[in-house]
Amino acid sequence: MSLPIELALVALFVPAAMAVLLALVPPLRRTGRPAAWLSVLAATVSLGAAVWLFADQLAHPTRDLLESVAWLPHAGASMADVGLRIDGISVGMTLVVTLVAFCVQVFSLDYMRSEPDADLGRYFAYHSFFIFSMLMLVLAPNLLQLFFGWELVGLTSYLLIGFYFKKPSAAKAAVKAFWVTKLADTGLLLALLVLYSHTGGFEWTSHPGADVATLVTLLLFVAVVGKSAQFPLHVWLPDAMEGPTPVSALLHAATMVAAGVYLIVRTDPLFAQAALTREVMVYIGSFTAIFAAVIACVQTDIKKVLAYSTCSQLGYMVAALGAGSVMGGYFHLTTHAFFKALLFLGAGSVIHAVHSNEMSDMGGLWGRMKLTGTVFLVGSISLAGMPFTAGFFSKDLILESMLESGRLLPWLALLGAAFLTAFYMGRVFFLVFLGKRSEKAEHAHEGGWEMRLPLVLLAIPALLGGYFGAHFAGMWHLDYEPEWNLQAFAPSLVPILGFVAAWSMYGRGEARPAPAMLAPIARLARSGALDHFYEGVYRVLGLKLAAAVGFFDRYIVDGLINLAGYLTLTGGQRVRRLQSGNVRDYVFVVAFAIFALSAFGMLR
Amino acid sequence: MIPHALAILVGAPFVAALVLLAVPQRLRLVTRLVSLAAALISAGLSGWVAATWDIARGGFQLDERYTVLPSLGIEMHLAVDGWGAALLVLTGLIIVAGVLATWTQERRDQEFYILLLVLVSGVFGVFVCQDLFIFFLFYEIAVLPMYILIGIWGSQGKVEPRGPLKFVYEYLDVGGREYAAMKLTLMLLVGSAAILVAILALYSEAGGTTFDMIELGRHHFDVDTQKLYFPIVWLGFGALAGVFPFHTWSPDGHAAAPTAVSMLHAGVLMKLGAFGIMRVGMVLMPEGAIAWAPVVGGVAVINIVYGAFGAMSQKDLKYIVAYSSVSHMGVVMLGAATMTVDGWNGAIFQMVAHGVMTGLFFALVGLVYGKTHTRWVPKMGGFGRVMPGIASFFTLACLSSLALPGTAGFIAELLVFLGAWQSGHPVWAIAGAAGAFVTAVYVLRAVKSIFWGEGPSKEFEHLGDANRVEWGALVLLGAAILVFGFWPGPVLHLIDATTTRLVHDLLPLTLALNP
Amino acid sequence: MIDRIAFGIVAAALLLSALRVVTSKNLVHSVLWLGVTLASTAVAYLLLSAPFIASIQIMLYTGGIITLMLFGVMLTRRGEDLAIPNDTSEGGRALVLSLATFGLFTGAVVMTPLPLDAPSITVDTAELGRQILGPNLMAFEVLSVLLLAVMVGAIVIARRRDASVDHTAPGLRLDTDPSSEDGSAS
Amino acid sequence: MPLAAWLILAAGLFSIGLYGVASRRGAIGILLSVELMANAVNLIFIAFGRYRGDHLGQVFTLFAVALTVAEVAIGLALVILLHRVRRSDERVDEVRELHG
Repeated sequence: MSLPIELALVALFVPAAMAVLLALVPPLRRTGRPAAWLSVLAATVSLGAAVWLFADQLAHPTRDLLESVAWLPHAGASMADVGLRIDGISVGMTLVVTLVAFCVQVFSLDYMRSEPDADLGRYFAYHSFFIFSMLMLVLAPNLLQLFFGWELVGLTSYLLIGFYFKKPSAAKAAVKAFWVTKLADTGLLLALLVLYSHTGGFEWTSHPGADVATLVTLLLFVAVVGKSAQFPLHVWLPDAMEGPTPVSALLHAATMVAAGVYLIVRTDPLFAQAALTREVMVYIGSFTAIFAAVIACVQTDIKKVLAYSTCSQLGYMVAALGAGSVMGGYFHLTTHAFFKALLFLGAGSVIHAVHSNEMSDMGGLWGRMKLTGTVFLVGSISLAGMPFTAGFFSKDLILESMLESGRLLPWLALLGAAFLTAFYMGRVFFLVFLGKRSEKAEHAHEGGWEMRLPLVLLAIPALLGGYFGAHFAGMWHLDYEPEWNLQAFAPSLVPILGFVAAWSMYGRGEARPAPAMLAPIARLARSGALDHFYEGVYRVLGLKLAAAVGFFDRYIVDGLINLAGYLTLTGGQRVRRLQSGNVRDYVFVVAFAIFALSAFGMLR
Repeated sequence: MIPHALAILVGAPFVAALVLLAVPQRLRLVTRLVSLAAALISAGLSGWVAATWDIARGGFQLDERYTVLPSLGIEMHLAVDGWGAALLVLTGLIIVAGVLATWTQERRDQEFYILLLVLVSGVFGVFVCQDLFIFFLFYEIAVLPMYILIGIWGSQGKVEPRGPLKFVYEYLDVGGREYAAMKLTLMLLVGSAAILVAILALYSEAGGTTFDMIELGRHHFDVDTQKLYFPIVWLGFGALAGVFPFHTWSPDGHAAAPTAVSMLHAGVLMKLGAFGIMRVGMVLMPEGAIAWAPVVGGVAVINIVYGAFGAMSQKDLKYIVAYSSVSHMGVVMLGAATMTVDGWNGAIFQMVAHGVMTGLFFALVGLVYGKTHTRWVPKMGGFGRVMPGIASFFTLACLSSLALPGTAGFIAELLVFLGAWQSGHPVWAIAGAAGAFVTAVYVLRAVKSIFWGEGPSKEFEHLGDANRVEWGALVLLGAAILVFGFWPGPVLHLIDATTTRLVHDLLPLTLALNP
Repeated sequence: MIDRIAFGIVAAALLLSALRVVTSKNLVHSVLWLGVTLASTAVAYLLLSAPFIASIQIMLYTGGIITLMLFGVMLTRRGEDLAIPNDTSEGGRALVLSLATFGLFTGAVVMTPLPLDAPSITVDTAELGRQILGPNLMAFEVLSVLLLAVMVGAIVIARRRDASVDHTAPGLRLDTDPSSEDGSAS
Repeated sequence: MPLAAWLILAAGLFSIGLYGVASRRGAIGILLSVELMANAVNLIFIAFGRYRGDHLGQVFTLFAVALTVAEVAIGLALVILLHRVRRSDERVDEVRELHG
């Protein structure tokens, strides 16, 4: 076993062991903070191993290791293995996951301080389990194991959204998230079936032919739409904000929702064979990007803004991958993980200070929380794609590739989304940190070092991550030649315009009504038409149909069975009159029977 | 090598039942310890059988023969193949957990354990017996004690008369425990009658010299005979396997039955039906099975989807779990109908997976009912606060039910759906996957309304978690779900060794019929 | 010719006395008429060259059974008078049945070719004994066991029982304790 | 003498007995009628034996007579028991505990 494999195993199984330990030893779990520190320790070890692995991979950029053991027997052999695939793509994602997870866990130490001890232990056990699940997905050597991890992260998402399970809204959101993603995951399951039937394996490097590849990738994409919250299955993500804010940062911004994009990157050999799927991806992605960005502009809950923003950015990635720019999609995934986690943690810091999600309860926090304000600004400009931040490089690459592929309409949509991104991030920043302090914000103050350290740690890659594009590309074996010409810089004006627009409207930190142009969209967004639609489908196709089936089974199918019993009993009631109890009647019956039988025998 | 291992395995519970007859009623602990000891002996031997079963050699192992009626060719021929070994492990797990889960049963406990042990003896017998006649005998021993178990220890319910057949419901006491016991027994016995006809037909077709299934397997039955008797075997055993529309005993029966009985019945007994269809129907009459496979598979798909919607419509916790069993037994039957390696592996593995899962479900439902004295879901809520352990295990069982990777249910459903797709029926696989989604909808809804949310209401505030003995049952079954889910290899290798050989024999027939 | 006259007399005696057995209004008369029938049968046996059986018939039936019957009749009556009612009902139904049966048998006899004359044989009662104790010994022994069983059985049935013993059979009763485990499902 | 004559005589006797069994209301009356029927059967045995020319018919009859005696004994025992239990006329059509 070589060093990278060992490192990956450490990164994978130390958190897993910690999760098992916390799950199996309730007294330890109920200690609360010691359990939390153990979990953080495991995350630290995992991060250390990931960093080492990353450095090692940088030193050997062409290395592509596969180590697996037989898992699922079939006809004496193995139909699927479990193992580790260690190449540039998985190693990069491993680092992202462990780094963000580490930051979030450290942040949670302070953020979740007021939770009861038993709940705190549970929280960190889930977190440790999440690292394991996510790395299962990332390091998977085949689609089956990827699916395994995919569902496990879905499970942790469900458990963490429902962490405050006593709150009905949280319980509802958790179940909704699970239902929607599970529905989409059916696509992934079917993709596995198709792939196995045609290639006899679960490898994404196989060549099953264009038609099959299209079918498989379309099914895979259905799962991506669910997991990465693309239109029209994005409805669960805003509700998922019911979970604790660090959870939103880790799962519902940086890593888990990006798993869909990672899946496309990972299975690019299959997607490369399916032009149709890529076309679909371009349009769904770019539509989601602008659609979610518009809705983000009218949200008043800071986490909801960020949630829609996540949808929008994931739309960028999907569109980029559809346009064939793996580098654009994956690069943006990486930078987005950092700045969006940063933004969520920053928002968490603010929420922790003012005990409210509503932006109207904030305002003027700059004076009280300078560090948070600074890093939030860094995150905002990076997300908006202001020149020379991390987001700029990746977003620019996406726009460029879209233009190069000659799809003007999606390009315009993405450009518009870029403008809106800058606008709503500017709006959030101005409303939260500038202007008049609200009552709740009066006593706001920075959190402990556990909260400040992760913010600083994430701000660095959020600001500077873009300069390492070439290194990443080398590791990923992808082309990356940023063109530093005027055409490339033109789109970078857009976010600046967005910020200016936001400044002009919200510069004094006053919550003005959204521009009239956006009013109908705002109404639409608030009315939750799509939610109502799904709810209607659930009511009719789910509950009504179920009630009909229940009635049918109870009173028709079972009714026929009972009817048989009924007829037997009532028939018996009638037939029993023949049994008069009178001996002579029996004599008659016997004698007549003998007579009839003899007569029959004689006449025959 | 343990001499007479299989005979001891089958006989231990029966002997323990006889011993219990001699134990005074008031020695409650002794009663329980004797039952537990017998369960542990059988479970231990099951584990030993599975561990020492030679995968490379395959076939039937640990042959034991005891003469019964040589003139009719009946002998007690015990042997295990991979399928039997896997299912023995399941039965061992369930009976140990079942005894633990009913540790606090008070009313007429001795008779209860006696019947339970006799029943388990029958179940073990079915899985290891290779003589068709004795097989049937064990099958009946496993089925019949259920009548008394439900009739005496069952719980009452009432179904409101409605619908076009309202007069029937007004006449019968639908939902009562005697009704449930009677319905279950009658429906299963009608099935048994059909099975007996088919068994005797096979016996005489093969020359009337032997009931040995291995011998009968070598005889090639006439294709028309197979086409005639396969559906009889299918429906006969299918009644126990919950095949639509003969599944209606299952919700009422499982709802009325006491905890351990539900666990055994849904966990193991329903598998006897599916096992019988595969062992007697598909292995002995392969051509008949291939001819009927589209029907069997189609009905199985109905089972999956229909059962899932049926479960969704219920508000009584036990009915939810019972309907989910109907749905999951559909997965078993779907796997069987595919007649492929993956499908059959999946079918047997689903028997194990569903057995453990539903055993856990019924144990938990029993615990919740024992504390709250209600099974009515709308009355519950927020129980996660007062019984976190039960909530965790319930969630685990639900996850296995919706086939989440990492649980045993996933492996089984994946294999079954793979088999369905390979057998040229993608629609089955799609419908099955849809059924799995509907399962996700209703189980998570149940978790949410029982354990999550505000509450619990005042009357349930003082309730506690499971006690130490009950934890034993929960941990045993929960661990099995996870172990089988994360590392299916050991069990699946056993199953696969037998399946591979059987399907290999089947292949020329499949090719001949569907070129 | 003598044969036929003898047969005619025996047949008439048999049928007439049998008719009186089933129609007589007094039970005691019925029993006595049965005695006549049985005696007539014995004569018929004599005509059929079976003197041993005839003697058995006289001794067992006309002697034994009739006595037994009379005892039975008397035992079940207070016994003030001997006019014990022995009524009939549904005579029409019975008549139809009986005539139909007679017709059936007669038809069968007529349709079957039967010997017209009996072969001449020597009456040999010793041979009869050898037959019974030789080839049919097993049946004979079984019969003796049966008779023993009947004797015991008749005594047991007719014996006067101790009235204090409750003879209602204890069947399997399912315990339906209403206080336990009522499902709240409705 | 043709065999048929004996057989028809026996048939008549049997039919009369059957009439009695079917029409009598008292248990002893029925018992008497059964005796008639048994007697008819015995007659047939003897007649057939005679025309066969061996002793088998007589052997059979002997056994049949013994069985009839047994039957009468049991029958009478039942009648006496019935009388004792019901304390009334032993009309068999009033005894209908076994009716459905």
